[in-house]
Amino acid sequence: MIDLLYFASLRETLNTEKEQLDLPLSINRVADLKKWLAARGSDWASAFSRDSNILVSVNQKMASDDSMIRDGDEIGFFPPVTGG
Amino acid sequence: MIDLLYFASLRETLNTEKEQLDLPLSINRVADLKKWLAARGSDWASAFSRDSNILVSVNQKMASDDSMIRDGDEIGFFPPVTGG
Amino acid sequence: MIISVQKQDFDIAKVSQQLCDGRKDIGAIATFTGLVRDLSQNRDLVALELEHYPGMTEKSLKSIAQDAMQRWDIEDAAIIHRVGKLKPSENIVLVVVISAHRKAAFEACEFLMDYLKTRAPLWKKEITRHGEHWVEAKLFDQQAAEDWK
Amino acid sequence: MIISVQKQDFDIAKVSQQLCDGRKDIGAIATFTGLVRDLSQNRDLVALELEHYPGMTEKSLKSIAQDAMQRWDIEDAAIIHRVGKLKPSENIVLVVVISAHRKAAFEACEFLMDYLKTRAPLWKKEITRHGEHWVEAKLFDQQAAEDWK
Repeated sequence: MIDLLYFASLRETLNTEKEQLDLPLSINRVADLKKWLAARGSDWASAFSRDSNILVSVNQKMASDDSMIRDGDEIGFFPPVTGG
Repeated sequence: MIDLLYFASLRETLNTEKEQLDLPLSINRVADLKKWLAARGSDWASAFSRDSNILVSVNQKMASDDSMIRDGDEIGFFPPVTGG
Repeated sequence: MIISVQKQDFDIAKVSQQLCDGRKDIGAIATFTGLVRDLSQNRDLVALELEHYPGMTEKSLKSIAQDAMQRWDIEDAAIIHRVGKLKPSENIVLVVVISAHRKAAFEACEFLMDYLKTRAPLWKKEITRHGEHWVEAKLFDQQAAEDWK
Repeated sequence: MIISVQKQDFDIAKVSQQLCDGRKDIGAIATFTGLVRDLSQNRDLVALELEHYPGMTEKSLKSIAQDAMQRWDIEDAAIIHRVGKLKPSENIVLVVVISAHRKAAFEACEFLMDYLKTRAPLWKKEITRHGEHWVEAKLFDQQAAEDWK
């Protein structure tokens, strides 16, 4: 199982705040997960497209498409930050 | 008449906080006044020597050796500032 | 080090005192406070709504503060960021840096602001009289953070 | 604009609020506080004694603040400098700058500190357990002020 969290505009676009997933065997890296999520349909496809500026964290640390994903991980997806 | 004010280490060295002077006719500029004060003797001589780093104000504005002095002016003499 | 993500307001003087408490080696306190300002297109802002990533935001702010303490000769730092609904002229964020020297305090304080604006998971939504929308990330902020490298 | 040379202490939060009072265009408050720190040779400082030139010091601080308001896009500024006898860890000086933008607030605040340290008629005397002496002007401070030209 992995935990997926969505924040800010992404949370609203996808109408999803969090979900749990049995990690599909084919998913080893963030890039695989994004591809898999994009396959869910229109809003997901554009949110996780290659040219979207979405950011990702793995276990609350900033990560990238190449970052490994393991069972039990917490993955966060969010738009560029605008605090301060 | 002019008012002379001395501050900080200079006030202590000269043992003078303020004084009033009838402006001698020969004094037109700050440089003349410094020369005149230096003639008072040892402590005054070193305080107003050419290579002392003393600062001067005329009517509460920073001034220089070339600044004019007129009757009624307030002249301040002090060491480099160390506030803040 | 004081790191907090909170709904309630903060007091600059109290946070500064807390950092300096009992110390006699502090010569400089630099602080920065960010406030809600109406930047909406029609100047009709009702409030900003601040969202964060509980857990990660705090870790991220802590890591930015640790980064500053390694790069500058400073003694301690505080970062307090508010979340929830904030009205115009309310406080959003406070950064305080204490140091023996003013130059280090100023630089580290500015660095912390530039970094938290581009590195900490926090998002602003504008609630105006005519609708709501998420604030877009600014190129200026990205550049300001890059400049510290 | 708030300019004051005074014996009593100040409160950063109150001065900031005073400057921002009733305004909704302020996005940034930068402050700097200078504190008494023991820089004496034998670390035996009892107090600093601050002397000023009544009248001229206030005018000079005002003119430095006006200078900053012309050079940067800032909305207002406060400079409060204490005089008299101040013990270690007590406040000496407060500079507050309010602005729409953080960059201008930071820069103007640092400029004000650098300028007042070299331009305003104020003098520090160290009172230590072994005697008193006047603090010498620092080359670093002169250079910091020159750098703004």
